[in-house]
Amino acid sequence: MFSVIIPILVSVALFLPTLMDGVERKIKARIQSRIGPPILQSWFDIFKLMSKEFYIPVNSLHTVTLLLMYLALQPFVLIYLITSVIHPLTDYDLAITISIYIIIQALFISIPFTIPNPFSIIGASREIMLVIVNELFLIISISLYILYSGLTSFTQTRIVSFTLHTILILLVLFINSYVSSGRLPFDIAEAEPELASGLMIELSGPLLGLLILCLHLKRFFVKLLPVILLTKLFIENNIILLMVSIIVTIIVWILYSVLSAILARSRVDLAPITLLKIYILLVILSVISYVLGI
Amino acid sequence: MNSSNKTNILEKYREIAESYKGSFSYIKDTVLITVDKNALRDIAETIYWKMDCYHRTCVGVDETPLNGYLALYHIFGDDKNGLNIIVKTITELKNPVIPSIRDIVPAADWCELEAHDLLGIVFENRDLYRLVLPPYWPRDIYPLRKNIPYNYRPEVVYSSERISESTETAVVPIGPYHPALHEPEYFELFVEGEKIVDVKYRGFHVHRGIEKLGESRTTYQQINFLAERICGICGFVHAVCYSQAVEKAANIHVPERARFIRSIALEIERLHSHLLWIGVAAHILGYDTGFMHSWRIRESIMLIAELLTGSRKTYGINLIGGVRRDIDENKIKKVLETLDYVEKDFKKLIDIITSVPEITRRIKDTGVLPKEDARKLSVVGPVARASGLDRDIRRDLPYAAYEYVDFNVPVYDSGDNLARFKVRVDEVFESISIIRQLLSNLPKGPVLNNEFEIPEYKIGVSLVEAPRGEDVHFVITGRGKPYRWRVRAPTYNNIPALKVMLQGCTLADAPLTIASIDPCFSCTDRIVIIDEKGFRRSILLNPFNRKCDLK
Amino acid sequence: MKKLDFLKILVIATETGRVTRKYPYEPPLVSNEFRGKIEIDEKKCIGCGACVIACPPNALELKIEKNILILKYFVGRCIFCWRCVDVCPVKAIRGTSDFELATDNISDLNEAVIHDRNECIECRGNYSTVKQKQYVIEKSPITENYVSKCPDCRRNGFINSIQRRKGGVYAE
Amino acid sequence: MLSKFLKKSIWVFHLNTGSCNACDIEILDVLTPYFDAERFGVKLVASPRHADAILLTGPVTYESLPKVIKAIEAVPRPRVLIVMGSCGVGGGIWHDTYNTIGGIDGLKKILDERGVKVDYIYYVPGCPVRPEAIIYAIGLIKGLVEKKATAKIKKAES
Repeated sequence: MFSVIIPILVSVALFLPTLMDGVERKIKARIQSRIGPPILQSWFDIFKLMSKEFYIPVNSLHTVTLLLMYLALQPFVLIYLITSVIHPLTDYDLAITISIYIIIQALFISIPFTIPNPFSIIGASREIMLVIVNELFLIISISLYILYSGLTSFTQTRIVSFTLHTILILLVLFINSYVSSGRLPFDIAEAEPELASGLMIELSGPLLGLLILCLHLKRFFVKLLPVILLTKLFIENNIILLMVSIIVTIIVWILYSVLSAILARSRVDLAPITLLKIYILLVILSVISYVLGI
Repeated sequence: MNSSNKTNILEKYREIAESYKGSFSYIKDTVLITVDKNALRDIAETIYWKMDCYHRTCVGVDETPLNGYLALYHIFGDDKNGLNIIVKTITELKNPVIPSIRDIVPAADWCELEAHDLLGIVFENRDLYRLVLPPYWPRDIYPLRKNIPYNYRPEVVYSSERISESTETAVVPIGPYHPALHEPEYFELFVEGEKIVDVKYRGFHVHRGIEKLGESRTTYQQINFLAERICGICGFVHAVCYSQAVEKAANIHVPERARFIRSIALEIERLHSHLLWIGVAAHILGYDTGFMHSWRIRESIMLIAELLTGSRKTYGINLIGGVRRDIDENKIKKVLETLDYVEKDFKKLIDIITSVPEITRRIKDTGVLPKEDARKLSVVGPVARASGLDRDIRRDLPYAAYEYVDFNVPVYDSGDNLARFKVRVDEVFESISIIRQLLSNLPKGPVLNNEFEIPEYKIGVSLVEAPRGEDVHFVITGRGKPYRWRVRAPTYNNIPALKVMLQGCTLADAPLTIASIDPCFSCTDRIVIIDEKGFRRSILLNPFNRKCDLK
Repeated sequence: MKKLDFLKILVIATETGRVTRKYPYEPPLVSNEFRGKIEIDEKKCIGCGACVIACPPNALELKIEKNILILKYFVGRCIFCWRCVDVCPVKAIRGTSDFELATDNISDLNEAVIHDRNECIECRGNYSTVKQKQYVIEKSPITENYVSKCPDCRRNGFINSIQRRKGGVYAE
Repeated sequence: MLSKFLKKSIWVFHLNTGSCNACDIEILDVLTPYFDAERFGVKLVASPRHADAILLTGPVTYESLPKVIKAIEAVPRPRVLIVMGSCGVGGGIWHDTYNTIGGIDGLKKILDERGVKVDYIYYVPGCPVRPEAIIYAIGLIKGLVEKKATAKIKKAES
């Protein structure tokens, strides 16, 4: 049965993110009182980029190498997550998923440093600022989640208890996923009016298309992960859990798009500090309530 | 201002002129003082600092066909007394040297360079470099000299300007094509980390040779349409300013109804321009929804502009002696309805935009222009008013129909981006009120005076308060076309102030600060981020210590 | 609560709804006042060139080729000011509100009105246009003989008649 | 003709070569609620490397010329050039002044000399081009509307 369901869910997970990007654009357009693009527009964009001239920037062997590694690993982590929810691959799938994700992030940030364009370097250094804060608390909150629930793999049948400290840590994880998805006010690395789309500035054609596709997958992955950890509170059956999670992810995606449409961009000196304050507060509250047993 | 007071002031200027052995004359609101070039620095200091005048611009004129000399007109503005003070000096064509007044009047920096580029006037005691013309333009050809045809195109070897790439300095070109600018301009920002320490500007990508064209191919009435295409946002300002300059020089009567219609069109232009700016500012701050809604509201202004003038922009209704299109009752009704709707919707939108947390945090205390610097650089318009300089040409030297309306001039003292934002927001409401007053008092009568003759070699200086500040047109009349036509757009005076505003700001605030002067580069005529300490390193250093320095 | 005012944008968005005009599937927001492309009525045009002199960007040009005169209109350079509409003595130029001018071939943007030029009864050279001559004859009481000569021959005739002490324009 | 995918998604880079701003503002206006070019898959991008089409406004001044060529070179093929406004199409009111090269006509020659290929060129007259005119041009590229402009040679009847 797994041999049928896993491929289906994996292909859904690969197709859905770009579609959801189209939905997001449509929602944004509605808030801005206009019609907006067709829902499949983001897919059209990617097909179009694939049909363009294949262009590699001069002296950019490093860029292409790193980029191709990123392009391979980003779908992999998503597939790994989905597979391991249905069928355990190891006993420590949760930790492994997070580790791969962090490696991918590091890989992703290193790409723009190899491009001799100042905008991409500024974009990358801004992204580092944000990622340091964000990933640090991703690790902290996941560790706390494992500590509270004792889960190291998604397939373990222990029902996580619905307690205040778990909820607080899930809140941290959701904020974390919002920031990782690069939405306003945290899209300082791509800040179009300032940096001319930052780290993607020199890429074009098929490479850009694949990168955009992978960024959509990343957005999906960062939302799916906390959603799975949340649904784990209520659902025991793995397949149902995953299906529900995907549906909840779609809802979360819609909520996030509404939120990003009504906010403005933050500044590189403001965003990490604000985040840091919120994270520290929530984590401390969560630990206190855990100690108190609430 | 009463007449005895005016006589006193004029007497004072006569004394100044005489004390520097110059000649003095005046017509209406324009005082013309001719002095020897050696006395220029002293008289400039007296007028700019002792008489507390602003510097409007300087104009180089090739008068060789008339008297064999090159002339330089410095135009000062005594806004408090509603006077334009023109100081004229001449120099020989063979050795065209004139003392520079840049150290005394910092505002005269650019116009001196422009006179150097286009007329070959050499200014003493200052560095001269290319400002207006491209760097590959031949050295000894000065396009505004009368012996160079307007359509002269040199055989140029064009090459891109490349800033040397070394391991120590990295170059970030913000511009000439940058998404925040929408116009080809180039700034060089020297940064430490994300903090800006110095700024260099390379503009004039839009130099199209308008002034030369106005002196050669086109006729008096055609220049109205040419002037309108100086700038697509505030084009009507230029058309009105040009025709007013000619009307002043030739003493042409303009029917009252025409003056009202000009004022209405000018205010509609201000409305669309400010709504546009608020939208663009929101876009730069990443608030695209605010941008979209601001432009949605602006669209109804564009519709009434089309209704009244026949075109959404570059209205094309202005002629010397009046306007081409009349307004009827139906149109007035439509305009008033639209204004009610715009006022209501805009008020709601502004409350929302100013409550977005990131916007409030990012526009306050960024890009500060202190009052002293504003005075030194003679900045104009909303930039001046946000830095505590109370100047508005509509009130100080009324033109068109502004003497018949009541309005407030918003002035704020903090000089930051927030103040400039507030000035523009207030001005939107003022403009709506001005249009209402003008429409309800619209006098009857003709709109165009066709019967006039334009005498030769008369000087006219005209000022119009554009959405970006005062616009100055200087005309010397000629046969069938102006002998010399000089345009000083508002942004011309405001760009040098950017240097002050950007120093100490973060890179992230730079686009907003540049946009906060509402730059209109096509009127006026690139950003490279260079980090002398190698920014790969310095950007990674001091991550949390990047607050905007407030001096 | 003032801090959460920014959420009200959703209220505005709901109130306004979608304002998009579905052009080209819906008529555009163009008013009758809009100044678009001009149309030259070849039946009325007399080829006098008043519009050419008034045109600020030289979108209208006159070209003389032997026995024809071509009034060229290049839409690509037109600034749509309608000065030509104002100055045309025979109201041959009509303004329209047409703005749908995009094309993939620049030669689509050219228009031309071809006029026959007059033949001078004396030197057989060409001058002015046939229709301008008709217009002048209709509007002013000048003899046909006079207007049938080219300006050069007229001048020469005038000088000759003065020399022969006959004087006057009508004498021959 | 443009490929099927290109027609569905046209990313444009806005290149101002010395225009008066009116066309540039109208280009922005096309993206705003009343016109909403995004419904045709049009997106304004910040880098010419991402673009499919260049929206060229202005008469091309000498100062901007080298940068214009560089920007056009940076666009991956197939390249589309959409020339907007009277200045771009015919040089406009400054078609013969000293600091411009007279719009697309002069630019095409220089591009040919340098060997920079442009696959499709569209011309959109207007001063300024109204947003609807830009939408019409997009419609023309996508094949949604019929081309109306045709060269006319009329004979004046005596």
